[in-house]
Parts: sequence; structure tokens; C-alpha cells
Amino acid sequence: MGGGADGVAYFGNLETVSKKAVSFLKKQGYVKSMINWGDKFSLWPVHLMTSCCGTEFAAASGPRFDLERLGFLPFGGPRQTNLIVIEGTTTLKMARSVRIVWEQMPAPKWVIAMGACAMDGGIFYDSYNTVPAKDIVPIDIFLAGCPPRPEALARAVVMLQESIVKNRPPAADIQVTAAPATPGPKDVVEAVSK
Amino acid sequence: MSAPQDRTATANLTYDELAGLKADRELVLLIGPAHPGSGHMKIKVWMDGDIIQRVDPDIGFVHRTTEKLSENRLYIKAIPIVERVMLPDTINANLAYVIALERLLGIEPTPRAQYLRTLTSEINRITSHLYGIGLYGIFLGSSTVYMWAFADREPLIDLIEEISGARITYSYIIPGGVRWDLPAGFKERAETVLQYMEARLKDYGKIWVRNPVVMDRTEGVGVVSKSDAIRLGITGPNLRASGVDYDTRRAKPYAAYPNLDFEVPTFSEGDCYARLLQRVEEIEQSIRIIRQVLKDIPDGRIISDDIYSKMNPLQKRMYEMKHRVMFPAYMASMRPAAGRSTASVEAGRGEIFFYLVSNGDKVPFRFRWVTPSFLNLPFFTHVMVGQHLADLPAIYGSSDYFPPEADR
Amino acid sequence: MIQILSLLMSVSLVSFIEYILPPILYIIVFPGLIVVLLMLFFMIWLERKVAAKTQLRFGPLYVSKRFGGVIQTVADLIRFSFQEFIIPAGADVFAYIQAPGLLMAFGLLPLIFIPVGPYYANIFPANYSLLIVVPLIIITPIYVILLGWASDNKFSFVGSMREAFLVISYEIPLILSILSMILLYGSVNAINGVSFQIGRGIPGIVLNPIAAFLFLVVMIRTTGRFPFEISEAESEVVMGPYTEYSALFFGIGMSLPYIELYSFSLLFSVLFLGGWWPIVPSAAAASGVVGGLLLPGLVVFIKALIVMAFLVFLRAVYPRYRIDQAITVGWDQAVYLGFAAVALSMALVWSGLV
Amino acid sequence: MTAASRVITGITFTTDEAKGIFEVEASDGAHLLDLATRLKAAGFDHCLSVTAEDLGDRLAVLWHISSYTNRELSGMNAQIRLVVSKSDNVEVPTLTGIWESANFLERETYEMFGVVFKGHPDMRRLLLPDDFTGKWPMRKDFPLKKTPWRVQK
Repeated sequence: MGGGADGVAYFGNLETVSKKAVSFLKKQGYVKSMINWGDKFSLWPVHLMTSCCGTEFAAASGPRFDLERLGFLPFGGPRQTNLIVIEGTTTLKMARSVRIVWEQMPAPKWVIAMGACAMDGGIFYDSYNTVPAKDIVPIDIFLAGCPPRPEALARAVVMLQESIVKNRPPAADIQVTAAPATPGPKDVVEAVSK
Repeated sequence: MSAPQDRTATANLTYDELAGLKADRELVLLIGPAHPGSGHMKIKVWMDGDIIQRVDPDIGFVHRTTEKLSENRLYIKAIPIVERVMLPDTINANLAYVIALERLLGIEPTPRAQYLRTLTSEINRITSHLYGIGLYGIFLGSSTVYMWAFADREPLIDLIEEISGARITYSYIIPGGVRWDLPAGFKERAETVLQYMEARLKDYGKIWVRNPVVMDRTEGVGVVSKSDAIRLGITGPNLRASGVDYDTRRAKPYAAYPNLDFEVPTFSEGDCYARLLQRVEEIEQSIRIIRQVLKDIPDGRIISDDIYSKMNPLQKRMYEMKHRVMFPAYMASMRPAAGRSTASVEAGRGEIFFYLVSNGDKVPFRFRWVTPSFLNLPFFTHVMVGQHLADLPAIYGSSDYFPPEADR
Repeated sequence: MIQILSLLMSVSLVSFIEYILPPILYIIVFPGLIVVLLMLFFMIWLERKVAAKTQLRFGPLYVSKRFGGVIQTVADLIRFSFQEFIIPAGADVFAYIQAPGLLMAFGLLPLIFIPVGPYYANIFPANYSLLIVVPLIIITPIYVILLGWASDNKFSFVGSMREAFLVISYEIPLILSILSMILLYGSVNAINGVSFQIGRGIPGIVLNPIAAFLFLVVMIRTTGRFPFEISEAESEVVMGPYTEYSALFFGIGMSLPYIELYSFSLLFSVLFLGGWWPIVPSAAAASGVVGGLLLPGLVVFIKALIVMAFLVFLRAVYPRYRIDQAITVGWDQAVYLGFAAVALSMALVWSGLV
Repeated sequence: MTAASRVITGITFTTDEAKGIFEVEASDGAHLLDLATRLKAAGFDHCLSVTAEDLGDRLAVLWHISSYTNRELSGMNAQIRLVVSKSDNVEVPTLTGIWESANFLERETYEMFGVVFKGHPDMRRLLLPDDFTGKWPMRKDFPLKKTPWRVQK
């Protein structure tokens, strides 16, 4: 039967029909604002702990900060979620997982880069095993702090909600270049000499 | 099970060949790193039916090369790095590094600083154990315990925030002493929090520790015998839950522990339930230690004379006014004499080991540290084998394994 | 068709409306689709809110602050409705698409055969209602297994297998529990069962507490409440059979347990909680739509809501069992309890106490 | 520095108690295995750390051991040191046969320093990705510079 190749189900081309219907609906103004309202209060982050800011992420969903008030419900599988919170450093190994999870998620999807490490490396800036998060997935909100307090994460979620209501689309996908993934001494020397 | 090609591939086989196919029974699961029960790691599990045959933990997803980074930075700058690796347990990482550094420098902290170190270390131990208990709740499916544990961490975090000024990453301990003295009225507030904590432990007993489902899930699961625990080098509460009476606070005394009266609880069963009880008992002991520290804490400076004499007049005045140590310039330019030192500290999850080598330069020549979670890796390769798939999170959670700490 | 035409000719328009309206009311409005949808929204919100209150926090709130975030599920539904629908490359497309729909259909079907008022006998053949409801309740897990098979995902597969094992092991207790009530009431017609309870003035839960307890356990198991939330155990098999489903199809999959919960709770209140007692419509009122269907139905619905609220509260108290422990309970203790329930019913009937 | 010596079951340790150093030097692989066997018999029952030091043209491989059961020894972080000449793949005998807890620690030392432990049951990379092209990041000749890295999709 095969899945994505032709996408033909038994009652016409399901994919095109549904896409047309959805795009028609999305053009209607009131429908658009309703979708935005739904997205705003239904930001479910996927369970992907990239690094140590995960402890503060956990505290943020704990009782004192309780981000579920905002409809923010950490959830297990990537297929049902629409938000990645990159918690801190992304290493070479983790970068691939982040990219795969991002691609597994259904559109529209958003990304919050939490912590200094996710922004530009933080105190691990010159490590041989880290990748800046902005080179892996498109990022909507950068959140400073090392680690950011849970209140700061709440603020980032509210900022994201505001940008959704203002009808801003999610950040566009970035070009992931096929540069050497893991430079050794030779690559480093070349990069430095340039 | 899956694609049609698979079925056509096996269509030509005889019944015997089909029966002999191990793939019929064997299933390889890749759990993680985006799996709710894995944390920051990938666990490759070979299963025969529901029984785990072999586990290969693929760690390093949070390997942030702290050893290499620390060997290229000033001595004092390694403190934030080691803290960020052990985020639920920062004071103990900080303390272990500073003890190794003090041994290199030949500095002895003041008695009051020793007591303050013990105090913050024990508060941090409670928060670390609560973190472990809470995540164990998630692993077994009880979100209530997770929420309660994270709620009850907060008053303790507030206490330590009151001393050090930060929520998680304190950088409180520096060579020669600590950075802040106790604020006014701290003892009364600490006593309130301790009483609250004791009352809450009873609630945990009702909903979690003596919950019949929890007992069914954990008793007799993931048993580590005493000899196995020693052979595999398991450390911390997991070791003591297997009946080994070893605690770094006793065996390799540091800070104010030689002056304090506390017990090292041990359990002989070595199963998941014993490891859960072990953490609860250790919280009780930590409460006892904190009470003693607050009662017995001696007066005096919080920074040793070596460092105090190197402060400039402004910093000295600030210290006299606010009992707060501003970083003396000496800290940035420390050049310990050539030599080596080791240090061991009992963190929430077990023994942190530090090995520092100085060649007289301003950066460490060799910076080596081993974290307790890394030593607890045999839980995956040895303890889970022969258990059900559903026991994997039960054993994982009971070992309180924290991947960023193991990967360093 | 001919029947309807002849009917049209033989009766006046008013009596035709009286004839056609109650079934539509029954299927579309109550206890059918509209109420199911409202109940679904309310129940999912209640589950999150009750758990949050137990856990010292607020739960969903800011979506409608004045009403405690009660429309949180609506926001989730809107988001799910307009999300991208992904079909995995390895999936069996036909099965992948049809399984959630069939699941929904078979999840809703038992509702038709659960009487919520004496008027029900006028609309549907009620004489064998219990005999029809039981297989319909048992059939849905087959489509859960289809979900997992079609997804081409190992976690889905493991989750489906778990569901299959659990369903098989809890069928006998369910049948024994209902059988003991059938023996007691002397009828496979649920309306007669309610009349029996109202006539004696004793609800079924007092007459045969073993069967009631057993039914409750099977209900918790079938609807995947804690501590039997095993086939969707998050820390073990991600979302179980629903792992690969996104967008609205996931919404259908996840709402199914609540629909099952609803039909089970209605059945529980009919069989064990005295049905529409204390409202006992007179013979004249029982033949009308309002007195015979709506008012008694409201009572049954409220009783069912209380049962559902109790079951969703279990999430806040219990962790989950391991699969082999749950299966052992199903094949071992639960079956013995089932025989005990049947024996109790037989003893009650033979001794003539009721 | 106040270095002294201490003798445990016929093995002389170079000792600096104030710094927590108890060191014994092995001359070659055979001597290392002999030492380790005797130390295990003396009561050192687990391995705390395996690591190496880059001494320029040589590598010093270190095993830190301690004891859980023996009260006298449990206060020490003893270390066995074996100095070998540096090359791309240095070969030393494994001590996993004696202390099973050295398993993961030796794997880490392999990927960080390029020390191949002969006889180790599972000599693979542990922390770094399988396709990491750089050689032995913890050696001193591995530079630490910020480079514009990308991840391959």
C-alpha cells in the first residue's frame, strides 16, 4: 500500500482534498483567529530534555509556578505536541535528536531556546561537542539565563502566546548545511587559518 | 508486523525456519532520547517477549566536555562548570571541587565556614532526594508525587537562596570558606521549614511509600545483592540500600561531619523499594544534621585568614559590614604550587571524586572528576537484565540516575 | 422503506413526529452525541483540574479565568483540528485512517442499548439490552489493536499487545459480574432490572456488592484509568497504540476512553445504583418523552457523572501496575470474585430473600 | 610538600595525606596486573576512576581505587599509575578482570585519550558520537577553539 509516495487513499486523493479544505478555512478571518486562540492556550511541549535546564523546566511545571495554568502541558510523544523547549546545551549527539523530533512534529510548531547555552553556548561556548541551537531548528523565542528561573520560562511562554495571537507565523525553517559535523584538529586548524 | 515486504520475505520460509527465526520473539527497542521514560539518553533494549535480555545504555547526549574546558580556564572558573553538570545537587559538586583545590593550595577553611558548608550541603541533599523521589513518581505513573516533591523542594530552595542569593546555581563555596554568612532570623525560618518537611514526609508515606501499588511495583524488583553492589562499584544511597555500610561523610571525613552525630541508614534488601526507603530515611537524617548545625555553629570568620589577608581594604570593610566575601583578586590569579590532590564528597546520588593536577600554571594541568551517576551506570547493563519491560522505568527511577551528571 | 411509507399513510403527522422524534433525541441529544461531546469536554477538564487540586496547584486556568479554565479542552480540540495530519511512511494507510473512525463508532454504539428511562422500551427493542451491550463494549479493543498494527511503530505494537492481553483477561470477570445481576433481576432487560431495584427499594450495589466491585474494577481497566493505565503507560511505551497519531485522529483516540467511561458509568448506574430512582414515573408519565425519557435520564446521567468523577480522581492517587500483575489479577482473583458474585446472586434468589 | 610512604601488604605507596594522594607506580603491564591482584586481595574492592595524563611524549594511565568494606582502606583514594610512551593508539592491559567497575571508566579513557585496554570486553566509544572524527579530545594537542559548526540533517 505504501504511505507517502502517492498519498492516495481509497476515496480520492485525501491529501489534496484535505489540504484544500484546510487552506480555504484558514483564509477566513474568524477561523484564523479561532485557530490562533486554540494554539495560544494549547502549547504542549514535547518531552525532550536536552540538558540541565530541564530541572528548571520541571520546576516550572511544578506547583509553585504551574505553567499548566496557561494550557502548557508537557507531553510524551512528538506527534501530538507543537512546541519544543530546548533546555540548555545541545551536544552533537543531541542535535540530531532535536532535529528529528522537530521534523516529527506536525505543523504549526514553535521552538523556545531556553538558557544561555541554547542561545550561543553559554559557559560551554568553546567545547568540542556542542552545537548552537539556532543551527539546528528555527527558533521563535530566545530565553536568557543560566539557568533561567521558572518565572522567566513562564514569561517566554506568554511572549510566544502573544506572538501567536498577533498572527505571526512560526519561524521559517533554516538551511542545515552539510558542513563537517564533528571537526577534529585538522578541521579546526583549517577553520582558524581562514 | 510491519511492512508488506517483510511478509513476502518470510513467505518462502518453511515452518521450521520461521519457528527458528529469533526475530519472531526478539524485539529491539530504542528508548530515548525523546522518550518520556528515558531522560537525556538512549537505552537500547533487546527483549524476548516482555523480558529484557540485554541493555546497552548509549550515554553522552549531554557530554559537555567539562574536563577539557576546565583545563583551559582559571581555577575559579571551574566552579560554575561543575555546578551546571550537577544541577539538582550543585552545592556538593561545588564543595568537592573546592576541597580538592584547597588541598592543592594548602588552605584550611574556618570552623564556621565548615559548618555553613555542611548546612548548605545537607539542604541540597534533601532537595536532590526530593527531585529523585518526584521523578520516580513520574516513572511509575504518579504525577501527584512528582508535583508534591517539586512543591516541597521550593521552601528548601528558598532557604538556600536566602543564604547564597541564587536559586539553583549558588557558587557559594570558594577556597578558604564561603561567600555569605547566615542572614538574621535564619534559624527560626529554617526550623519552620524543617517541621513542615517532617510533616510532609508522613504524607508521602501515605500516598507513595506505603501505597499498595508502589509496593507491588517495587518490592523484589531490580535486586542488587551486597556483593554485586560492591563488584559493580555502585555508589551512594543505592549502595547503602544493598546493605553496604559506606558513606563518604564517614569514611573520608570532610567539612563539619566529624563533629556531628548522625546515622547512616542501610537496608539489606537491595530492591527498588529499599532504594526508595533509603532516600526517605536520608532526608530524615539530613533534617537531624541541619538541626545540629544550626545549634552548634561556632562564631568567627567565614573566610580563612589566608584569603582575608589578601583582600583589599574596601573588600575588608564590606566583609565587616555585610559579612559577605567579595571575590579577592587573588582568586582570579591563583597559581597553586605543582602537585596533585584528590577529594571525595558524598553528594545526593553518591560519591563525587576529584583528581586535580597542577603544574604551577594558572589553569589546572589535569582536571578529572567522576560523578555518582556515572558510577551507577551498571544499573542499566546488569540490574535490568531479566526484568520486565515495565520494570525498566521502575529500576531507572529507583537508581536516581541523572544523565547530565553522568555525561559531564 | 415500505414500512415507513405505510406508516406515513396510516398515521397523522403529529403522531408521526411523536414516533420519529424520541429516537433522534435519544441518539443525537441525550444520552447520545451532543451530551457525549459536552461530557467529554467537561470530563477531560475535570480530570486535569481534580488532579491539579490534589497536587497543590491550579491546573488549566487562564483560558477562561472566570470559569476556572473550563473551556481548556475546546482550545485543545481547535488546535488538534487544524494541525498537520501525518501519515508515517511505513504505515498501512487504509487501516491507519479507518481505525480511529471505527473505534469511535464502536465506542458510541453501546450507548444506544443502555436504557436511561422507561420510555426507552418504546423506541428500541429493549428485551435483550444487556446481552447486546456486553459484546459491544468488548469489541472496541480490537480496533485499538488495529491502531497499533497500522502505525508501524514498535511502541504502538507493544501497547496494542498489552491492550489485547488485558482485554482477554478481563472479559470473564465482566461477563460474570453482569451475569450475576441478570440472575438476580431474572431478566436480560435492563429496564426490568431497574424496576426490580425500585420495586424492592434496594439498589444493586447493596444486593450484590461483589459484582458491583468487580464491575468497577473492569471499568477502570477497560477505560485505562489508574492504576490500570498500562497500554498507554507514558514512561514505558510513550502513548501506546496512539503514539503515531497526530491532529484530530489523536483526539478521537484519546477521547475514546472517556466515551467508554461514559457508557460504562451509565450501565453501572442502571445496574447497580437503581437507575432513575428516586424519580419513579407513573404509567402515564412513562409513556411521554419528558416524563419517560428526559427526567429519568437526567438522574441516571448525574449518577454516572459521580461515578466518572470518582474514577478520574484515581489518577491523583495511584501509580500504575505492571502488565503481568494486572493480568494475574484478571485471570486469578477477579475470576474467583466473579464466581463468588454469581454464587451470591444464586443464594439470594434461591433463599427468596429478595 | 610533605611526601611520605606507607606500606600496605608489601606494596609501598608514595603518600601525601594532606592532599589525599596514595600512589603506587607500575613499571609495565605484567607488573600492573600483579599489583592490581594484590591490591584487590588486600581489600580494595572498587574502582573510582580510570583516567590518563598527557605528559607530552608519554601518557600516564591512572586507576583510582578504594574500598567499601575495609574500614582502614576506605579512607584512601589510592591510585595505580602506569607510564607508557604516547602514540596514536596506546595499548595497556585492562583491569576489568579484577575490578568490574572499571568497565565504563576504561571506555571513557579510551575515547578521550586513545588508550586501548587490551582484553576489555566492550572497547567502544561511550560519550562521543560514533562518527566523531577528532582524535582523542582530552590530549593536550587537541585544540579548543570556537568554530562555526553545523549539524548534518
